[in-house]
Amino acid sequence: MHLILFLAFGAVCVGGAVNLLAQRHPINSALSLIAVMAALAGEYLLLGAEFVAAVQVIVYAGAIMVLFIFVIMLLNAGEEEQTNGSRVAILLGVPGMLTGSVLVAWVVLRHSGTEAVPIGALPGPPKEIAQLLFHDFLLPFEVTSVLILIAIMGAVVLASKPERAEGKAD
Amino acid sequence: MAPSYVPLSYYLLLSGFLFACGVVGFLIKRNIITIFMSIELMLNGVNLSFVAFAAHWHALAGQVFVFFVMVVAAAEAAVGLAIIIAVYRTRETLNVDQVNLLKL
Amino acid sequence: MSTDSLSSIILTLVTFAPLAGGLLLMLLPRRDRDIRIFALVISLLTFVLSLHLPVYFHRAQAGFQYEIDKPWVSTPNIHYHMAVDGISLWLVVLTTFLTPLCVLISWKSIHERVKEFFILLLILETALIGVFTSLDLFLFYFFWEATLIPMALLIGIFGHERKVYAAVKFFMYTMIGSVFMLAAILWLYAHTGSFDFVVIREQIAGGAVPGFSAAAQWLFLGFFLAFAVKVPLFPFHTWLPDAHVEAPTAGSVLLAGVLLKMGTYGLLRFNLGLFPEQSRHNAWWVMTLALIGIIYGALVAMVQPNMKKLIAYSSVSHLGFVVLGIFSFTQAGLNGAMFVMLAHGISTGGLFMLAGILHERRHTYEISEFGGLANPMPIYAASYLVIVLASVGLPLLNGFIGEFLVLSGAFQDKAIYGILGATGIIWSAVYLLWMYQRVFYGTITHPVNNTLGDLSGFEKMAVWPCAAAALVMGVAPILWLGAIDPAVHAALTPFVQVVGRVVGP
Amino acid sequence: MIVNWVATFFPALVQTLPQGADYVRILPEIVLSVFGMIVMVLEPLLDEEQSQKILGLIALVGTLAGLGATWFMAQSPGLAFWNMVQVDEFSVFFHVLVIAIATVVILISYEYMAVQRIRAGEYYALILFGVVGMALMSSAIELVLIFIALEISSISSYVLAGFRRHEAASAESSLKYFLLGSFATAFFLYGVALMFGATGSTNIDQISQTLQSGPIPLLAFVAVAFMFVGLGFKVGAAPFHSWTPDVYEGAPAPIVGLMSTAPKAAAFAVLLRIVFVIDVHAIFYVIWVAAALSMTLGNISAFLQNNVKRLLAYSSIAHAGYLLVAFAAAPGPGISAAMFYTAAYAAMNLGAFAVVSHFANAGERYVTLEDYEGLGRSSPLLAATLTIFLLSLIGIPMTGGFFAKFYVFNAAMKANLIWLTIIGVVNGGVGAYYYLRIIVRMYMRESRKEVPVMPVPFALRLALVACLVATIYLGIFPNSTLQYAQDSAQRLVWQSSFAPVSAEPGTAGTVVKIVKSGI
Amino acid sequence: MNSSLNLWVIPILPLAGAAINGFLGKRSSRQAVSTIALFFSGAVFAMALWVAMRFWFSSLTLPYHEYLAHWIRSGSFSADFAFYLDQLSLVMLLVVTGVGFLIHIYSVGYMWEDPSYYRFFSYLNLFMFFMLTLVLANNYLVMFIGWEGVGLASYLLIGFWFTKDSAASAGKKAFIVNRIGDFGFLIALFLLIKHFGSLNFDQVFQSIAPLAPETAGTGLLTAIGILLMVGACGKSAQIPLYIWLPDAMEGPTPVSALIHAATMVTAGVYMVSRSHVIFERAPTALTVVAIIGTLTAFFAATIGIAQTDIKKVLAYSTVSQLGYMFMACGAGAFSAGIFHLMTHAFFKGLLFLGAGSVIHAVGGEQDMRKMGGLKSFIPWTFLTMGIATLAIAGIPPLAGFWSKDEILWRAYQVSWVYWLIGLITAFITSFYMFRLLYMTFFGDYRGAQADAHGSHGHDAHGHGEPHESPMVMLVPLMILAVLSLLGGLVGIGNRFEHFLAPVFGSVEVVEGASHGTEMLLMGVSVAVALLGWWLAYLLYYSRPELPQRIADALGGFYQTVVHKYYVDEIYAALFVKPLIDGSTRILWQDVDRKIIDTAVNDAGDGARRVSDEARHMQSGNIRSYAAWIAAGSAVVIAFMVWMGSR
Repeated sequence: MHLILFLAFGAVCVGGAVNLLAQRHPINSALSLIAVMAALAGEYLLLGAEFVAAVQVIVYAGAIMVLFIFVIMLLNAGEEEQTNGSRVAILLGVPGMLTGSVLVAWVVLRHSGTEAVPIGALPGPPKEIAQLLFHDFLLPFEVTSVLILIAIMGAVVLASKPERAEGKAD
Repeated sequence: MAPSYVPLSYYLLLSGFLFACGVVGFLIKRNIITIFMSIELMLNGVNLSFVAFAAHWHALAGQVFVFFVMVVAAAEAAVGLAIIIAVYRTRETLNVDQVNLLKL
Repeated sequence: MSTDSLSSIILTLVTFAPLAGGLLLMLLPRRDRDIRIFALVISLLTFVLSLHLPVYFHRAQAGFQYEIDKPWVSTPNIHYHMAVDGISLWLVVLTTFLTPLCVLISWKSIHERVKEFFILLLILETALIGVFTSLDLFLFYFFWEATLIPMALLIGIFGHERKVYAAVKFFMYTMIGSVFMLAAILWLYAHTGSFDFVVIREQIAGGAVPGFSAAAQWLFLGFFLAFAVKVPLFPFHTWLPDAHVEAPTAGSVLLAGVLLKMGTYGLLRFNLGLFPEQSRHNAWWVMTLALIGIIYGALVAMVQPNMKKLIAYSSVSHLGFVVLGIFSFTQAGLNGAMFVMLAHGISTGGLFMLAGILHERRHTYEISEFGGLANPMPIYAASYLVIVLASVGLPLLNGFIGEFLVLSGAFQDKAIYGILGATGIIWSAVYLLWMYQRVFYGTITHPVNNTLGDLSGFEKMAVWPCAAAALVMGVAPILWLGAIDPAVHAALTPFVQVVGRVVGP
Repeated sequence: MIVNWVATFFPALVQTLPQGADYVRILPEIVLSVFGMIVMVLEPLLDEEQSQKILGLIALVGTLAGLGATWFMAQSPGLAFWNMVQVDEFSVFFHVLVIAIATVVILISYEYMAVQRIRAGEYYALILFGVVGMALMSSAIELVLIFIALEISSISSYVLAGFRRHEAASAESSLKYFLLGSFATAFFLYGVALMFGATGSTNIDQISQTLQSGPIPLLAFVAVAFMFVGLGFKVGAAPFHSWTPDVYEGAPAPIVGLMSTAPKAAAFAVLLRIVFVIDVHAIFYVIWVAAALSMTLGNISAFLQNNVKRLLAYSSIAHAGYLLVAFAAAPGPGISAAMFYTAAYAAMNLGAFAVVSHFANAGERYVTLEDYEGLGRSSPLLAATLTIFLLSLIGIPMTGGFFAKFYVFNAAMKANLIWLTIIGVVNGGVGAYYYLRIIVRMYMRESRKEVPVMPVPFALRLALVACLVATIYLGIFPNSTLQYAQDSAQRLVWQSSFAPVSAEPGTAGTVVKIVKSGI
Repeated sequence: MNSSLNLWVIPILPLAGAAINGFLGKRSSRQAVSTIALFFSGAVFAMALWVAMRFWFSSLTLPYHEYLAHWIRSGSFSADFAFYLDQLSLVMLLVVTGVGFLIHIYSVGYMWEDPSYYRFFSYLNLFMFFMLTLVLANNYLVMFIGWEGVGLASYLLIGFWFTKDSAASAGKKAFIVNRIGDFGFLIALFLLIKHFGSLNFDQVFQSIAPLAPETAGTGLLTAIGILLMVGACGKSAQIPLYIWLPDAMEGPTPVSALIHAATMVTAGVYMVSRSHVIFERAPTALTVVAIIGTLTAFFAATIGIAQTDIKKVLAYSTVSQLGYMFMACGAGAFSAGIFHLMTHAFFKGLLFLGAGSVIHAVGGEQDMRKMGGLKSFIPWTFLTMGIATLAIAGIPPLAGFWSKDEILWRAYQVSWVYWLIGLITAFITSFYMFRLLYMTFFGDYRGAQADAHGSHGHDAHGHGEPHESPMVMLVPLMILAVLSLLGGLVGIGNRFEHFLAPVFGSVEVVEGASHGTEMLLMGVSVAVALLGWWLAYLLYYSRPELPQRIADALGGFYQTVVHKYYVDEIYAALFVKPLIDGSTRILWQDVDRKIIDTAVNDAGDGARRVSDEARHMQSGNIRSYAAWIAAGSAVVIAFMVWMGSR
């Protein structure tokens, strides 16, 4: 049962990821990314991480991807042009990436094998997560606020229209 | 819920695949926004690993890590998209191959 | 202050007096005259201070004197360790002797950025003295590298047409050469735990350095390369003509007079001192290179149309003598090598000054531009002749003593070295006298040369001490050899296996 | 105090609330964040003219307060926030370094802001917040926190790089930095995930203990590889260096000064912890190669560079290479050499960028070598200052750069990395060429273009003097700094829960042997 | 026991003169300059005479050593300023100071008009200093000071009229050729140091004296001897290094007389004689000396036949006469060599001074074809030169007869070949010397009435017709003429040989049987000399048209002789040109510039090219950068996996 669900969600994930690469219009890519994320949420559920799954859908698929689509719309991004700016990317990057992934896959398989080991009781009740988040990981949690502050400021600075303060440098 | 009978390595392979797709996307896509999406794909792949390992080790830290990754991803998205807008304003293009003023 | 307490800090004083002067000079307002006078005073003061060294030097004593040894950096174990022996003593004095002359010769010829010029000159002096006085390998390297910048700037800022090319070439060549020495120094430190020359030497001699036998050849080469570039030994010499031709007169004087000696001094002090075994093994090809340098340098000098280039190539030839003497491992050879260093410093320094004087008047070094100058400039011609003869190696002038001893030493080592080397005395006569003839004899071919003025007061003050020194060194070399001889003898003690050679003549 | 008071009355809370000491141990971060927020809040309240000066002053006060806070922090070493951060000499060293860099950068920016007409509020706030991240990186011992701190410093850098956003170059620089930075972060993160998978922990100490207890799982090797890729990117080591020149060229000059020093130093701090605490020996070979490659590639590429900023970018790659040489060397002298190097490099590079940013003028128009021609004559003091920094970068005696290089190569030689040392010293020799080109242009060429020379304002003067003093101080009296670095290195190695290093050939020796046998 | 002679004063005196004139002469009057010069050269002559007197009256025993000061000390080797006087050096001392003083006097008149009057006397005194150092040296190295120093003085004096290119070149040539000889000398010294540890005459000779003569061909002493001979060849203008001496005639005539005839050029002979201990034990070296001497004597004499420049004739004659001296040395008759050295100093000095007087008389003309019939214009010069010619031709009882005959006799004892060649040379000598005499003084005056050679300054008081020189020039001529007449008499009955016996060893007892032979040979040589005279009379006095016909008949051979066998040209083609061209083209242009420097610059360019390539990695494209990262990480991962799974 789990395996079937895993495979189903996994198929969506793989399909979505490949589709993201295959699609030439960014909107389509974004939509396939949303599919991937949704499917991943399913995988999280399978792994017993309900809370993560929920956040995945809300924050990731919801908020972040909406932002993406918003920007795509804002910039009125059209279809991708097939320029060849980088031969290196194809000649060096992709083979490199393939070798890397094959190696990692091999390591992963060697590390955990393919036996269907039950991976344990689901450890993800929100309460325990909260305990962790607000106690053990209190500092990172608080520091995140600085991160978000920076992000906000950055977004404001970079995306605001350049008419206000600086004017034209002459 | 009942214990999972899916091997850990399947999750890890899926996670690796997503990560690899992200890398490939970065390498072959021309649209900056799509490239950025590829990065998100990579992060998602990593997240899957975290959750899988968390389940494997019975350690919630992995799941907590995912939250932080999501926050970071959100922050990155905000800043990144702002940067993309800024680039679009100055260069009138989203094709990454044409953003190459600075070179050599 | 009593002489004893002065003796204990004299090296520090001598070394850093010019630097202090240079720093003070920075604060002085840009009034060229004041700056010149100040620089002269500082350099003279340094010279007077440095005279303390030979005056109170215990000549019969071979070891290091005026020693200061204070920890500077604890880890790595760097000491402020300075001392001189009969070998370095004279090189220090040579430096302090030449610098005031450099100031004098630059009195009129440098009229732009005067302040910078003299600051650089004084900094250079400190670095040069430091090279000769430091006994800590780190300190040595420190000063060694420190000479590069002021010299490169002197060439690059105050030089002639292709100054940038020359400055960069000089800098890069010596820089790259010296990094191998750095690697060797680091190896020694890693395996001995000390930068102290004396300590390392003892450890090596005592066989207490692990892995030394395997690395020794490389270490030898590491040091050798840095020094060979500096000497410069054939085929590492091509930076020299360029650097000399483009350098301002004072730069050339110090470059030929002192900087090149850093290389030979290093060979003598470090290659021979630390790696006697390897020095002996490698002597044959080093001496071959030296011989090539002697003959090749002379032949190429002979056909140079440019006076400064000619003198530069003659330096290649002369320094070949030094290396030949050093690697003969004979008392005479080493004494001679030391003496050639000093003599070459004086006479080639003088030649460069004289060339510079001519350049100031005619803005060219091309020999063909001159001819018949002995008539309008008799004093200049006479001074030039004295220096030329010193360089040619006429007995009773300084060049002869060193060359004779070197060749005698080389001959004792292997007859063929002495014989081939001795051809150098023919070549030097050929190229220098030919040049002298073309510049001073015959009728005047360029009318402008008729109007050239003879030596001015400052120029006399700069050139004549050189001529006088050349004469004194030729007549009374014993004043120098008295201190050199025991030091050289001590330097040769590791080679004591060949007893006959060492204690013999 | 308050905490104590709370503890008396609500004993149950003691367990859950952080102790007072915990706050002291992140005091600099707190102070900097507070000042960052003050700047941020004040910005809309002030008009353009005032804001630049006042906010700059506040930011300056903030960094100085941060330095003061560091002093307090240094007084109470130890763990805080449930093994999240650790205050020891090591982290104090980098705190001081990073905050001092920020101070100088703010001083440099003072003039730059006015000339470039950049909005001051966000700028200073971002610097302060970024410094929080960098400071945290050096004291964090938990991968989660390291990751967050890394992101803070990165994201603020991305934004700062794009601050001249009406300039296409600046936006592009920002974009490149951002995309590649995120890309590399993903690698780092994947490495963290794999490390978590291999050990079940994200705490560095725990990871190291787990790894020590048995044979190191293959997964950990891969994890370290991924983490190295991420950090290698941040420090600009070859082959992950490609972003540096482009980003440095486009970003505002003072920010380049910041980027090339502070986040790098912090990333090096993280790398030091990861390399030496999570001790997976094989990474030393990788570092060996990366070091050699960085030095060579950085130096070679810089040869023909005509843009000074870009030239300095390549130089920073080369310097990352020298630093990695120290990493490849044994822990003992290697760590302290690396720490000394970061400090010296910060002083001289920041100084160089201070001059560059002053000289660049409005819109950064004057950044090519041609513009520097004749600078020695038109502006002798500035040229002399730049010359000293460049000489230090070359590694000429009497400057910090000399001792930095010297220590690094000394460490390498101690670890018997003879070939790496030779590659290093040769690079040091060859690399002199391009710095020399600048000096040559300044002093040995006459100006061909009309390049305005502005008077040097007080703040910049202060910054230059600070850098100059630091550079020369490190060049003549390296002892105290090095001694401090050595102590902290000792501590770092001691606390890493395996046998003491310098006494026992166990760790250092084996590393050395492995590395030596392979190379 | 000798009281100190203060020999060091002897060289120092002329040095003082040189210094005073050199530094102050420019601002002094000619009178002051001449006073100084004459005072110092006179004083030194007086002192030499005083020393000789003391020896004569037995208040001085020879050899005499005097130590002055340290010079070079290196390890156990030392060479100090120390002086040595024995009969040999005493003879040299007297000759050098005596002839030197006379020539100083002569020069006052000869150089009076020269603008650089002071410089001339400064140089001349300097020469005296070095020559006396050479003569009085106690060791080879101090001798070498003098040896090189006279070379310097010669260089300066030959190039005295330096505005003339030929003079400057000749000076340089003299110095360089001398240096080539010195090269051999130096090597010999190195051998001495290496094997005997010293250069002191006493020590060296004491070590060598016990050694047996070496068998032919090999051996240390042979090598030393031959190398010393190389040095002597340079200084004393022997084959193959004689080429500088004829050119040296570019110098003022008193210089030719003093340096290039009477004193300096004989230094080689002196040195070889001084080293007789070595040569006596190295028969091969001795043979080499003899062969070189004989060949040079003959060879130079043949060139002398065809020369038309009066000084060139004398120059080749000098070379030839020096050959005689070496022939003597080679035959082991060192005292004969020295005897000839002395007499030659008299008559050749006289000849040169006479030639100078002639040149002076005809306003600087040196070509004999433009002279003739001068005996009535300058009778004193004619008279004195005539005596000298008789002396050099070997007409008894003049000086040359005795010394030359001694040499020929001693040569005959070694081998008749030497004797024969020597005899033929004597004939040629007699011929060209009388040729010179006839061409110059007999017949009609062929010179221009007013001459254009105003460049030398010594003829400024324009010439109506040839005129006699002033007394200041004639007196030295007369004194030398007297010496040429009578100087040979000291050799009668081997008295000269006996005088030098303490140096060279006792005179061999001459067997009675050979006494007749000696007389016979003497007669032959006198006959030959007269024959030469007759031939010269025939060709250049009674039948003056004959020489041209003979020259035409001989054609190419005559041309070869006129052009001195093209030796200069051959040297130029063989050595000078290849050396200069080779150095320019191969060493400098090819090796230095094209190979070494290009390699250096190419390394730099190569680095720049590589840099350019490396820069192109930096394409500006983000995807490429990502590719680098990806590929790099793949490598890192692969490596780590490999390491981990090992």
